[in-house]
Amino acid sequence: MIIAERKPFEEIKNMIAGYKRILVVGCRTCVTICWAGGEKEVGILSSQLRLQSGRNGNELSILEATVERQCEKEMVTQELGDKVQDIEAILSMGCGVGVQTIAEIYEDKPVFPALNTAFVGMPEREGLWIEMCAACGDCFLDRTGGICPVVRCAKGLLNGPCGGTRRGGKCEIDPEKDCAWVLIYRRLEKQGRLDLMRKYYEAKNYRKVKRPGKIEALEA
Amino acid sequence: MAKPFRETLKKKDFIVTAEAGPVKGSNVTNMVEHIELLKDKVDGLNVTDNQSAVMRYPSLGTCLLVKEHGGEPILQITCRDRNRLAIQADLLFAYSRGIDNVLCLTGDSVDVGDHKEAKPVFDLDSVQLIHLVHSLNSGKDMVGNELDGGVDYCIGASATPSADPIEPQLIKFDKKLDAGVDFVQTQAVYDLNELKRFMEHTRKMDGKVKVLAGIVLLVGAKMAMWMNDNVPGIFVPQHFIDEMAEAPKGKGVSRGIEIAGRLVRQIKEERICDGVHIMAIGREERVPDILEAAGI
Amino acid sequence: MSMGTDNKIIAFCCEKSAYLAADRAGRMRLYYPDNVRIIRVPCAGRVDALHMLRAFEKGAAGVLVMGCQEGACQHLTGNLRAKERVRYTASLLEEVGMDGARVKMVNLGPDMAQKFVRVVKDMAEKIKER
Amino acid sequence: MNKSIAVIGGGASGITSALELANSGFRVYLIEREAAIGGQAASFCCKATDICTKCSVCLIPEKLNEVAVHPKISVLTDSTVAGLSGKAGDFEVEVLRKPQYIALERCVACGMCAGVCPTEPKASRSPSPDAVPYCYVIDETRCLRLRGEKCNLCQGTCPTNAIDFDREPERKELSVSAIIVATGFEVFNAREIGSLGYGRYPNILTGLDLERIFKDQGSLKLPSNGKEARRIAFIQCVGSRNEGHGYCSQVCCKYAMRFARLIKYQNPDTQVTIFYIDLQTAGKGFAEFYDECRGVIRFIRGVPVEILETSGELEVRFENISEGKVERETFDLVTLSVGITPRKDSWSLARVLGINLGDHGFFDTKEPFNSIETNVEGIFLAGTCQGPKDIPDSIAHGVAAAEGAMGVLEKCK
Amino acid sequence: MGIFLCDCGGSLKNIDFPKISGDLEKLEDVAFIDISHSLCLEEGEKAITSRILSENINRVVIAACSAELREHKFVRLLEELRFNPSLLSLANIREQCSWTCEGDVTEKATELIRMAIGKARLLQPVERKNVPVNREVLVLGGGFAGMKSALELSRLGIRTTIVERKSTLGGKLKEVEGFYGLETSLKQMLDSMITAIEKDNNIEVLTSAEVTRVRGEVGDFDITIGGGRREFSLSFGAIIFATGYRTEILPQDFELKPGGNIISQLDLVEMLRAPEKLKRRPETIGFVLDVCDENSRLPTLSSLNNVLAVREKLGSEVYVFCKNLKVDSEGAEELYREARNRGVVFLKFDEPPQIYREDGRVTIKAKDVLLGEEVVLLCDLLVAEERALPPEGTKGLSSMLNIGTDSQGFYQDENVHLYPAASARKGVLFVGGCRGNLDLGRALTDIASAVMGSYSLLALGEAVVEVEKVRVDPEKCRACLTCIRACPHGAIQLLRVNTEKEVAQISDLACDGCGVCAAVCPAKAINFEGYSDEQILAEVETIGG
Repeated sequence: MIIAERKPFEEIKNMIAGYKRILVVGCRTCVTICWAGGEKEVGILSSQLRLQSGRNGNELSILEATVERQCEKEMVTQELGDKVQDIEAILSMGCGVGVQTIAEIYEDKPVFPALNTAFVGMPEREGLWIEMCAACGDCFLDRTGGICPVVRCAKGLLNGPCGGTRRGGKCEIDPEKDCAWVLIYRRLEKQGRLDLMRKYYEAKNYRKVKRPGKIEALEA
Repeated sequence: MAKPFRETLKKKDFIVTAEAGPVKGSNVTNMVEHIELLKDKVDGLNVTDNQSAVMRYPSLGTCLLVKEHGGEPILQITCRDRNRLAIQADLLFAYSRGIDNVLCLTGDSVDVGDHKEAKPVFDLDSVQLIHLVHSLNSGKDMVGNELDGGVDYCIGASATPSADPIEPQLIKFDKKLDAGVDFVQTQAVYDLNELKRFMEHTRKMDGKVKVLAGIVLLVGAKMAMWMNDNVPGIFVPQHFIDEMAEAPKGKGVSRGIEIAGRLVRQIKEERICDGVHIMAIGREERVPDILEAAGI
Repeated sequence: MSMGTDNKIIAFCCEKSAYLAADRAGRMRLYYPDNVRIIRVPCAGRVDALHMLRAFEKGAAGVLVMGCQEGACQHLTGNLRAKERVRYTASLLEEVGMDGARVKMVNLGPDMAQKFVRVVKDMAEKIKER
Repeated sequence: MNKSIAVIGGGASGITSALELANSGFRVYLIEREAAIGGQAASFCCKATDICTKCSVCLIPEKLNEVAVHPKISVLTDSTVAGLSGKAGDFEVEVLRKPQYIALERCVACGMCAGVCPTEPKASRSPSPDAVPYCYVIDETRCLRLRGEKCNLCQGTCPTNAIDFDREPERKELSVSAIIVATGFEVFNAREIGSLGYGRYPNILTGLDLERIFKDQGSLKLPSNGKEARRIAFIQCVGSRNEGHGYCSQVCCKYAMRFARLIKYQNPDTQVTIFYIDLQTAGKGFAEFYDECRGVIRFIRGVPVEILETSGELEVRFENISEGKVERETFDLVTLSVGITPRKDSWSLARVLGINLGDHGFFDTKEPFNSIETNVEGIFLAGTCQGPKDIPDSIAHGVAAAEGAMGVLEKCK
Repeated sequence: MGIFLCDCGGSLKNIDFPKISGDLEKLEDVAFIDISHSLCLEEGEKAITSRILSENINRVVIAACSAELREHKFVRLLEELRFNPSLLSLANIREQCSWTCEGDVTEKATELIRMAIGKARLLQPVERKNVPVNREVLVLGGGFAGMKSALELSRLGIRTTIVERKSTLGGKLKEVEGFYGLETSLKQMLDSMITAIEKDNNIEVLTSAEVTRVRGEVGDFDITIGGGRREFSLSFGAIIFATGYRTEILPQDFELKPGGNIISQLDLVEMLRAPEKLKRRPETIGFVLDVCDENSRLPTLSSLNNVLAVREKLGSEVYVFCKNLKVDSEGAEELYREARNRGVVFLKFDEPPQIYREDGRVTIKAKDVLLGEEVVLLCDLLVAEERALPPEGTKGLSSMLNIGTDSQGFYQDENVHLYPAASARKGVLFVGGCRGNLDLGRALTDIASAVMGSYSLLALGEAVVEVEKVRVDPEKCRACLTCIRACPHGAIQLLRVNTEKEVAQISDLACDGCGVCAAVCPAKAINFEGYSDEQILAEVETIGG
């Protein structure tokens, strides 16, 4: 799932400076689940904007909306409908995809991102998400006991840990974080599949992640 | 005129290399002094590549200086700052200028350095890097294109005997050996039993690969503790920290030299491994004193 | 913003503690400023950042979230969640250049009429400074 | 069969028993001596800082309000048990009720009667803020009318015609199948130990005084001059573990430590000392609180022998056991941690009901490890009338008694 | 909408009621405004009744005294009138308005009533109905507490199933074994309990079995029980934990390993049973208490009992080392006094004593605060305090049910609202040792509480619930699990609706109505009728006038 977090208010404020009528659009999918851009967050940001505008006199008119999936043109057009008519600017609380989808639909309107899209991750507990997948386009997990070194190793190494591993198997850059390769070692050891770790793996093929990525299903 | 390091590895029974840390800036006077001072006292000058991810005068440039002043340079290359194209290009250039020793490293993460905002490259890892050098040695680039004029590098790799847990490290180390290296340079060791245990592991190479134990000069208890917390892969045991702490004011460095000397001497006498690599970070001028203290 | 409301205090009161403390204050005839508006909630944990922000939008000058003491919440952590949300809301207010101290979490027992009154008076004083 | 039960005493355990039974479908008569239910616990205060210290006082009002409106509970205030006949499953309880000059079911506590009452202080007393039922009461000793004079100002002004001076004492016959006795305790009268100076010096208080003070004022000042108390001492085991009362009251250490902590919290530069014999710190979650207390409170193992007031200060002479010598120390305020004693009138109720009193004067049970069944089948004990208990234990005991009583009913089926 | 104002017998002089009704009459959705003197009395109720019956209104606003004081009364009245009480909105204009200020508070009162009106407009009817509950109770643990619970429930006509890990009932009988004096009588008691249970056809016993999975909610727990090879699941209305506790003499408490002449109360009782078997009569015996933790009521009680037995049977010299003698349980002080009269010496320490072995004897060294000097006792036997520990499997079960444990790892969070026997999850109860309540007297009251707790919950075979008072909108729910993780009462589960979509679902019976879920939901998919966002905001927004 895509994990994002809201930008600092200051940044948002500066983006929309000068615009009077603003539509704040949330998304009911990933960013709702990671508490960044769901209906509730839309309410909070809008409320902040109104408070702020109320203070320095310039009356903003804020419209709130939350669409099913900001990354689907049909859904956006259908759910926003004519809300957008006399809007000067759109503040998207979707992920980067959502922002661009909306921008593409309403070419004549400035669309601003209210979130920083961070990574693909999973919840560790209530309110804490960690990155799990780099979308590298060349999945490696079969060889590493289901622990991704590409994202969970700070250097994305494929042939084992770097010499920087801290005592106790912690990561060079963060004493809190486990060294992914130590985790991989322990899991493969438990499964009796350490031979997988002893194999040599060639340098990653970055053609697989040619930007912009493009996938076309063979059959429909 | 220094002997080719490759020869030294074959012939000499106790090899000593020293680390030359490039300057942050373009003023190379000091470096040149160090080179002059050390070039004949050690078998190779090992030049770091933006050590600890701190931007400096390039390893390659420094190696050229070493060469110019008649020393034997060992080029360190990390995977942190260059992708596979840049690395190959650099290797071709270096070789064309008579630099034929390379130490293949992963490289410290940018997060520990002075350009934390930089994009970490790590297009390759150290094992892949060794394979790459081999393919260059065989006259082909990484994807198999013929080279007009190949290279013939003496290849080194690193190891971390004091890692905990050690097993994953050894697995990776074996991959480096399988890839084929001529010498191994360890991360700083202070606990010689750890080193011995590590050497057990390297037995199977029956001497084909020379192992140089890394010796980092301690200059104070604080520095020791700082390294434990901040320098990846280094662990200074408490008793050395205490020993440093007991040193009278201003005598820290000489106490460090003493300790380093002791370590080197013991390694030599007990033939624990084939040599040492001395890292006198920022105190290159004291390397001779260490050797003296070690009786070399 | 509508007129005449810029000195109101909204007090979200847990019906298990603060609401009773307020009743008790009345019964003891402990007088306090009459610009307080008590909103009864089943637990301080029900109160959401949005509710507090909206109160300020509507011109409230102060918001109190009043719940049971830590460890005495019938729903175990409702009051602790409230505490966190109040802190969060304060930061949201600071972001828009308002004084975070205008929203406050208060823990009190059902019989703490005096504390209820003191807290309300303090907030009333606080909002005079603007 | 008769599915009703009489609970004598509307304190912590009494109301608990009543609620448990009523919620299980029984009709309950709650017989309360006073004009309001709640007993001692209702007059205690919450001792929490910002953090709950588990005194459990807050549980009482909740239950009281529940009792007050419960359709299956009839609350008889101002009532006492005068007689009993019959046997388990079929008791006849005779209840005497004081005249209700102000009818509970009519009084809305508007306070207009007090407004017009000519006496000072008013004969028509306003209820305590926590009273349940929340109604005004007429004090016979003050009311002109009841003292034979001509006055019916209140009667005239009462908007709901709740007041009627012609009301007589009532006599009720309740037929119930079981009885739960929950008449509670009396606080030890500190005056009995003259050397501790209670009653003589204004700045010597009891734990009970403290409860009331915190409940009404929310904080503690010197009774003598209303100034801050800088040095406060608590003296444990006053009226417990001595010749007259050979038992531990079980509550004093805990309430003393809670008060001490609360005082420190409200006023960190106050110095608080607790004199003790053995601190009773067992019980769920109390160990942590004890640790916390040790950080901020001075504990001295020793029993004060005498307290004297000299120039407004209280000089405590105590045997410091740890140091093994008699010492003197002065304080601004001393609290006597008085214990739990059986009610003086227990014996009369015991006689009416035919149940036994134990060695210490609490009601007795028929066998060890059964703290609820009395020698009379169908009569059960709940709470502190059976022996010292803190609030949680009293509540639990109230449930236990209810559960026992229900057993009888099942049997009588 | 109908509005009733009460001036409390005309005593609320600082509120101008005519003015208020004047202001409010203007509101288009107000059908009428009545001013009464005493809504809480019969006449008041009559007035309300006649109005509601005559007028065609669908919302009621009552402005009177504290909701805490009268809400139930009005709710009951409306129920009698077949008027859904969830459509009632109250304004507290007495305790929280008129009585809080000497001066005129008409404006405040008006606003309070406006708030109530604003809320009333949005109120929706909540239906109450009976849902069936399973009357059977699962009792975990066949020790004293478990058996007692089962018997009591059976006595009240509730069927139970006892699940015991061991192959027999009776548990470790710790409560019994530690007490020399009472051992026999309690032993008999336990035996009679076991026979009673065997006879009782309200009680099913599963030995050598344990719970491997718990699903469902109060009224319908779906429990998987495993034992040996077989595994099967049963349904229960409630669960009573009576899993007891472990005791252990921990080396770290006594600096050296138990065994030899460092023994437990249990070992001592064995000796006392058969003194003649002793090779040599111990001259001096030392007891050490209060070194493990503060919760030393049980060891204290058993020590006090056993020192008396020792004096009587062996006549040895007895020394009891303790920090604070725990006499706060019934009969303890008496035992203490008797022990002293029988010549038992009690020594009190502030710092735990040092203990070491010396040529076959044990030396206890402690600074005695009573004498103020160091005492060194050479004794033949040291009766060591055993540390009480949570029963095996506590972690597993508590996480399986997501119920809390206390700082010592015993069941039940430290929260007065749960004492004595409840957990945050309705229908899950704890008795005795497993919640850290170690002395028998108090364990018995736990049992009664748990029995009553489950009885009043299940006895009728059905329970009244407010249907979907707190409701998840399946359309809006993203199944993000936030509410499920946040619910303090474990009342929310993920449910598969129409086969493909999963959404959170709140159990009406298990829900305790705190509204935490509604507050945390990032999709605003949870509606708490009576305290919904719209309703709370309606009150908030009223202050804008």
